[in-house]
Amino acid sequence: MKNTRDTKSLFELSKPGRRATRLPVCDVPEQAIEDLLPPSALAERAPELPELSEPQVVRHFLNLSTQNMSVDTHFYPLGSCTMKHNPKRNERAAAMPGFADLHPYQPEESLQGMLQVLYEMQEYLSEISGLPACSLQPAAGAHGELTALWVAAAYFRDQGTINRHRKVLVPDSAHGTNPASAVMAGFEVVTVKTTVTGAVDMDDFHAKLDDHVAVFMITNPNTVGIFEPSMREIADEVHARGGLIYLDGANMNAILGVTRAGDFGADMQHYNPHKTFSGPHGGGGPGAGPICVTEELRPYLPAPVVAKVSSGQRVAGSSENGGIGAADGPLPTAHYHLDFGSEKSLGRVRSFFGNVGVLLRAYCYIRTHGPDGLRRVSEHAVLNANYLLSRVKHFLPVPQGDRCMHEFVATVAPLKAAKGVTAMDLAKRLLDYGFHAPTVYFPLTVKEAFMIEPTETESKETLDAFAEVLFRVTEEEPDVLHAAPHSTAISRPDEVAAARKPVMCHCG
Amino acid sequence: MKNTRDTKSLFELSKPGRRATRLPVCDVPEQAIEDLLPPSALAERAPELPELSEPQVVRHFLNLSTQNMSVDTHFYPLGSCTMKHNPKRNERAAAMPGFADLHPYQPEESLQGMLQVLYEMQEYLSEISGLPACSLQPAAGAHGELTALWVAAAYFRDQGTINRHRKVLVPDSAHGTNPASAVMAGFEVVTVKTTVTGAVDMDDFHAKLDDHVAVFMITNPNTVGIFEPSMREIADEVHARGGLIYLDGANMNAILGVTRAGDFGADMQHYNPHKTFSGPHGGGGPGAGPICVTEELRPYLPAPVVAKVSSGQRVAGSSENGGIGAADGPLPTAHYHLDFGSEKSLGRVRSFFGNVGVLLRAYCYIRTHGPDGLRRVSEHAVLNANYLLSRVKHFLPVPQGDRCMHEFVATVAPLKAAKGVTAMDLAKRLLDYGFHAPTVYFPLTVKEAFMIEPTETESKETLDAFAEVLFRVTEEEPDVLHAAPHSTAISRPDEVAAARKPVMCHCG
Amino acid sequence: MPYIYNTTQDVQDMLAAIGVESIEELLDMVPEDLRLGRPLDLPAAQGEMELEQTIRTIAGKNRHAGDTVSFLGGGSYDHFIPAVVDAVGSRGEFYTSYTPYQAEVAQGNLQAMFEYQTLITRMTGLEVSNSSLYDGATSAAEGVLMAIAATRRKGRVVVPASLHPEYRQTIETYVQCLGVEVVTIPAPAGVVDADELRTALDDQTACVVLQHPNFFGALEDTDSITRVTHDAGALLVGVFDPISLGLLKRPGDWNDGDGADIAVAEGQCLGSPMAYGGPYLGIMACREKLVRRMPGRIVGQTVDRRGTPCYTLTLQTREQHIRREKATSNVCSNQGLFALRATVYLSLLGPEGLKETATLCLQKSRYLADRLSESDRFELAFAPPTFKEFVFRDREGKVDTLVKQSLDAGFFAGVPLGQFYPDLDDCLLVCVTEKRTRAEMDAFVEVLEGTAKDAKDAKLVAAE
Amino acid sequence: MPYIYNTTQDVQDMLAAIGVESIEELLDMVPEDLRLGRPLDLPAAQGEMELEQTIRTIAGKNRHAGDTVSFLGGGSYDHFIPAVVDAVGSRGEFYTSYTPYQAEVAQGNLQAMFEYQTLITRMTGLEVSNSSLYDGATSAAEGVLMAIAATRRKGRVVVPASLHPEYRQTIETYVQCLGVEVVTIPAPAGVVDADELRTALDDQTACVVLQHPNFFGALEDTDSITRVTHDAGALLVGVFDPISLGLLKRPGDWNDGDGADIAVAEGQCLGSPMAYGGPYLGIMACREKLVRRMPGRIVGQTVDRRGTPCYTLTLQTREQHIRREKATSNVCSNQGLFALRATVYLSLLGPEGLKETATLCLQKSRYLADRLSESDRFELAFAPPTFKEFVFRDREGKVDTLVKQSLDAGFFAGVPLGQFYPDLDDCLLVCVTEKRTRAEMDAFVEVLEGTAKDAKDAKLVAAE
Ligand SMILES: Cc1ncc(COP(=O)(O)O)c(C=O)c1O
Ligand SMILES: Cc1ncc(COP(=O)(O)O)c(C=O)c1O
Repeated sequence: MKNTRDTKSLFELSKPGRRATRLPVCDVPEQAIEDLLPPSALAERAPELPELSEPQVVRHFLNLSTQNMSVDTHFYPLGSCTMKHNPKRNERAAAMPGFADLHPYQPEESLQGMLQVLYEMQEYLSEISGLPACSLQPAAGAHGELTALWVAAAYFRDQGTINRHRKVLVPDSAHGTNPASAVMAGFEVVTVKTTVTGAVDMDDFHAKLDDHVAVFMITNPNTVGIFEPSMREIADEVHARGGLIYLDGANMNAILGVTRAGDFGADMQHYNPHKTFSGPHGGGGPGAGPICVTEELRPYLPAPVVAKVSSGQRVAGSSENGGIGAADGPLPTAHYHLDFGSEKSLGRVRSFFGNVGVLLRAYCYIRTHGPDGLRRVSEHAVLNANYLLSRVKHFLPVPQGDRCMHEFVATVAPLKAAKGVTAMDLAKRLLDYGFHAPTVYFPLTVKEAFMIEPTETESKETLDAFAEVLFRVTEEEPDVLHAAPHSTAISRPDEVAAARKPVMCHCG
Repeated sequence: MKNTRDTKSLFELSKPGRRATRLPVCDVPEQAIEDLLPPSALAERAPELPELSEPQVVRHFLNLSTQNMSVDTHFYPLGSCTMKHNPKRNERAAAMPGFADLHPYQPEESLQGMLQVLYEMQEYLSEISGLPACSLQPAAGAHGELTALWVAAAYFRDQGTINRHRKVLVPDSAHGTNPASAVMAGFEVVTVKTTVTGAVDMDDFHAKLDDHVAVFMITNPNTVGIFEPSMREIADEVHARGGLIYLDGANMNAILGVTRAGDFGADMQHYNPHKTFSGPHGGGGPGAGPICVTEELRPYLPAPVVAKVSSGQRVAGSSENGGIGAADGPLPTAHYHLDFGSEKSLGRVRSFFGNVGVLLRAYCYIRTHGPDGLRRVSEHAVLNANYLLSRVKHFLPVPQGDRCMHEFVATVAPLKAAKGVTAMDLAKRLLDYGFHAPTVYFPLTVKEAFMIEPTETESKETLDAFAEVLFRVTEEEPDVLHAAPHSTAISRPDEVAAARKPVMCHCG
Repeated sequence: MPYIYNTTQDVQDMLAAIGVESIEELLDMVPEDLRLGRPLDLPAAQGEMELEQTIRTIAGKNRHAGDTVSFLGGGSYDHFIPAVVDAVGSRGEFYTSYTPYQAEVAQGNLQAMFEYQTLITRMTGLEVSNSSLYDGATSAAEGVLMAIAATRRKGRVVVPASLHPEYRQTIETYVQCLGVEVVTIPAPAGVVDADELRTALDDQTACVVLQHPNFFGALEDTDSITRVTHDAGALLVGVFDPISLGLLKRPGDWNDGDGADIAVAEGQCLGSPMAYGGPYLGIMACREKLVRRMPGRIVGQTVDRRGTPCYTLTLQTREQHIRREKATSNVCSNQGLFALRATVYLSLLGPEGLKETATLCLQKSRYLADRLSESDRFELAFAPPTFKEFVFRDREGKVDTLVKQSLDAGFFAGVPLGQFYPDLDDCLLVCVTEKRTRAEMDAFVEVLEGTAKDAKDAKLVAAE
Repeated sequence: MPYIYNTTQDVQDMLAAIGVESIEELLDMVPEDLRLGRPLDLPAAQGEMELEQTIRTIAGKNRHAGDTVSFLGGGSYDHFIPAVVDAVGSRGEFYTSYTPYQAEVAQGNLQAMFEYQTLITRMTGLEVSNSSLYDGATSAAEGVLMAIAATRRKGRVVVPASLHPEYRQTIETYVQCLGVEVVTIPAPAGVVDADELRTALDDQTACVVLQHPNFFGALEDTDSITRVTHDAGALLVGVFDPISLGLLKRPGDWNDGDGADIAVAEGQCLGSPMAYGGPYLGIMACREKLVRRMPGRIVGQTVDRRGTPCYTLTLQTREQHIRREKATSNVCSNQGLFALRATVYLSLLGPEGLKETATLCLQKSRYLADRLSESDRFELAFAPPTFKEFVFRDREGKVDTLVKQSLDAGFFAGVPLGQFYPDLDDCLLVCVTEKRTRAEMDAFVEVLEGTAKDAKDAKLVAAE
């Protein structure tokens, strides 16, 4: 039900003198502002915010919202992003005042429930990864990568080998965040080739592996959805050179309870709870990027972590760390506190404790599923992906072969060669049929890549409908496809113009 | 962003074995059902509900929702329905567990906050209406009418004149609920003509007025948005015959703080808090229909009402009425309790106390506005309606003249005569432009009635846009209008077929 | 004014366009002598933050099922509400729209209502459902009015004493002005006796209203009562608990499919909050032949002008906006939002979920009943089997004290029946839903028995 | 499995279509010896009702700003959140969508982000804003990295001690591996001295990071510091409190418009819950000339192929998914939902609402500061004017006891500064937002003074 009047920009809708908010009268004796603040610090006027009424704000944003596709409303097979169902019960939990209204500097005794969740979350993530030490702090997957690389740097520094271990190996099929994180952490990036299945090209690996390797950042299952066949070999060889293995855990949805990073040789991994554990993606974020590492690397984790004290035990040094009351009063019962960790800790990677709201949703998700349920998640994610692959391969080649884990990458290259139809054309045309597009042009190793991740929270009916539409689309006239989408309010924004002379805010 | 797959009916989406809900295992010793219940009472199987997964349910209903226009998203000038903004703060209040999770049979001492709101609400409504006694029980406006007529019947019964006072006078421009309520309350309906301005035709009134009149049900401002010019006269004459005046308060949005039912001669009135006091209309309901009456009629009100006991006072008879503890223990501080009223009370009109959730939202609304704010609501409701009238009258005749209160009724009759274009055609065509249609064909006294109530929570910009579109529409080709709407997924359902062979549930 | 757009400039421009000087001038239509010459006497306006503080403070004076373990039932139930129900129910497009007069821009509501009607017919075993009435009590009363109209019998309506007393009272209010008598059949054993019922039925009896499970939680002899009622040429209005249908026969299936002619229920248990008693959901279904006497909106399926299947309001000629004084009922606004919530709730539960919910209610309430029966002080008031509620008697007759002390200990003990049945003033109606745990019930029993131990003290308190 | 659709039949059909016997066979890709041969050691699954009970019980172990009057600040603030913000933020189409890669089906998100960017440029007085980063601290660190890249100075970064200590620590982490030194300038008077700052700046200093109002709530001498910084050829990264801009000069306007080159902030105060520290909103704006070094997504306005104005992600060549190791930053997922919330919040407040909010914070915090200064026991730690936070000293040095006893009395007293500044271990950082009332402040002062009276008892408790 279109309404284009109320989706004019806020600034066009604004009218001088309109107000949606009424503040209470000041209940303390008011002093002249100029007596309280130096005039030189004062603005002449408040910022030019739009002036609106409350109904106007509601209509504006509600109408905007319906211009989005979303997991709540549409199939959204965006590869590598695990766009699974976002349970409403988790939203309800996160909205409880006992979580939503907690200040990060509350006394620990007033936070025991929160700290319990976080402590248990550390334990759960360690169990799922097989890596015993956990930091919940990183704010997203990329931030987790960066934090883990800082852990590695701290470790090598501590070992005195930081000047030798300068390189980070990154497969060419890896997500862009991997090389970007490596550079931010001060390492040199060395790209390793992968084969058509996305597997590490072992010849190239051997060619690149040397004593300077600090970390091999591997995505497993990799970005084409294949479990790395040489995983063990790679891990052993990197370890033999004194290097570490980092697992990009974005694809954990394929292997929950099936195999664990720690068991296949990784020393560190991050999670994307906003993918694997159903945190909603928020139109871009928030995410979280907790990491797990080996016992050996534990001392280098960022501070603080949550520690548990069994009944009758005193916390060492808690009052130095701002913990209130823990060292006073009667002997405590079992309780939780923030542990600011070792001298070796790499320090802080952000303010406060972490993206707790996302972690809490993930906690609810893990408790909803339990051990069997989590494994079933992976089983059905893999089943759905293979089923869709078995249907798609008949009309779009899937270079990796007949099998995948949680996602697969088809290629539109032959269609492009034959009819000039690109992956982008197909993606845009799918929108007309009420499907969000898969990820396109990633990984870079597959030409005209068309990366499909259905997730376990979709039905066979939806997968069938998607496969049928996709097939129909590949048969359509190229012109129809080049001009797609046809049914949306706008079609193919001119990105070149946008970048050439960028208009990044409303002027006037 | 259309998605027609997930809006198939629930029954088509169902698949045997799917489940969205998992109940806990029973934590008490389980007994065989057959030992607990007689086999003859047991169903062979549970009802055939659809079998769905949670994501499917979410997608289904979210996609359905976007097939509606609503106040949150669209201008909705549905006359007589006061489709004003529904403040989100009121929803937040109603969702508080301290209100949402109250059981109606809780001990009164555990309900003091709830009873306070209801007590104060009685007081507020009495103040706004100028009628000192209030019952919050009725579930909607129509239910309020019925309840008030029962009050009237109880009063006449008590007076011993029930056999004389048999008639209820209802203007022909009144809402259909009025005559329907009168019949349900056992009265005989006599229709009184109204003039082109919706005002009572005083000749006809005098012709119909006799000693058998029990109640005159008047809507004031009336359904064409005119303040009844003979209000005082009508009231006096009906009173002189021993009859009562009932105000249909659906149009209170025009007169808050300006004039009061009790001051212009009404003995009873209902409110529609879902109109006047911003209760959301819920796709059809809920509403509420609290009534206020004169002191004389108080004894007949339905029971219970909320009473306040000042500190140190004992409640008479509260324990008989299920009030817990009030008669025991130390002398109470100021508190509230349910008063089951006089012997003369007409009894119960529903279960429990009333549509409390709606009343609570109305309470928030009244407290948000205060005395000045409520008057301003009416001022701007009247301003907006008159402004729109001043624009519309140039291309659609408004028989009532140049002025109105909160709404006005235009007529499409000349257009119909000239081009065969009906009120329905215009209404349908407006949908294409992103406006909900006004009320059409009501009141019955105006031919091809087009009843527009903008409310105060709309902007001049919206009114201007609406007037422009409406003008443009009146100029369009008749064929375009007959076939409208064009932009919606469906257009002009065949209502005749629907009624001839009604399909009222999904078969198979 | 947070909800008003008009700026000072707007007001000037608009007044100029209208051709008046001031808003006051527009209000001239209200005769001077009828005007209120003073501001309303109401509390001053509050901004959102203040309002929230005010409301939160008031809410804090209540105790509720979230902080007190509730064994209250009697027509309003503390069943679990899945988060998806709230997520759907809080969609602005659903809750800020109104009656779907313009079908083209209301297909969402219309389809949801059509699905609701389908669910209700499947739940009740009857052919037609409307799209909601106010609540259980008014639905029962409207059912009675339908029966009176359909049978053209204006003598009496027969109701067992085991019908919810507030439903009985509501029915009385509805029929009293029509000169119809409400005859109540006692139910001393907690259920009505079919033979006794038979004696009350005459050829001017329009209907019997049978609640099953009844107000005391007990199962009535639906088969015999259906037979007796129909034998007398009266209609049977069945009042059911939707949750019970996970286990029990549907009203339409009573007496081998002879069944209720009209089935009504309180639908609050299907995903709506208790909210101190409203707004709730009046459910009504009936036999096909009665449909043109049915009150309330009905959604039908049809096709549009292009032949596309779609939904619209239908059979509107029953309704007040068309038929005025000849309408089947005066109902206009209904309880659409709660019908929607019920639809979402039942979609989430499915047949298995409903069955499991019903089973948990049954098993748990039986557990508590058994525990209480073990006590010397308490006994079950009635013998017949019960579903999720039961009545127990305090042999010491200290119901008020039990309630008070339970409250102090964190429990809503149950509904004292003396307020409705003077001879049951030593009884409490107790309800156990799937939310209650064994631990809660054990603790509750301890509190009640602890009260027994402190009976002397309690007596002192009561005597004060 | 509530979220999985596949039925037993579906699984069979799908396996058959794939051509395998079982799901296990599909998992064969994982080498046998790497498999986890046991179930994960995690708590058993819980249905929704049980989960909610579990979570509610855990939440009940926390105290929070809803049941305890909070004077905590230090980067996370208890400002009022209007209900409309929640209503918009809980729209599934917003919060369950992702980065707008397909602009045609993401215009809602894109436009909201464009509006957000516009609001941020208007708030900061700088030309460009991105569409969010993780939080205030990482935004500050990213701002430092931008400055290092833009100035090509890799020597040092200079931060006053009055910068939020966690921001300083985060910056240290970010630059340490790059060999850049963080030099901290003491702020013994609660603000940094511009002259002292000048001595720390050399020709390899990339930037100064100035927080204003600073961590202690105090106003810095922005004009002088801007001048000194720019004189040294370094960039100025300004850290601001968005609420303060209702009264204070925008970062871009400092020193007569010379101003900050990069402005960053924690945006939680703009309509997001405190949520124990995250997820929050990293705000970043900069001068036009720095835009190609900016991290994070940026939305631009353009036209589509039919010439319709629309929005799309732009300048993506800065980003990791295009540039990989040459990207300006590794940021991928951002904090879009909180940028949306901030947009709604600011739309509701408007210029007047922001100004009034800021004014209430100022007046009320000053009231509390004045009240505390009257006491013999307490004194304000610093002289410079403050906005909504201030530091007070307990002359008796019993900060832990004050906090504990306040908690017992229903107050979160403030942030003990000893954890960050050992020489301020007798100090508390106190914050007063518009939500606090005079009555709450008066009661709080009484509690603190009551503590003073009971100092002996408190001492005993502490010694135990
Ligand atoms: C394989 C892979 N690695 C890393 C990331 C980065 O995660 P985040 O977006 O949470 O920073 C992504 C996210 O899309 C990813 O797909
Ligand atoms: C004038 C008038 N009277 C009465 C009513 C009935 O109110 P309700 O729908 O709340 O029963 C309405 C509702 O539309 C109305 O407009």
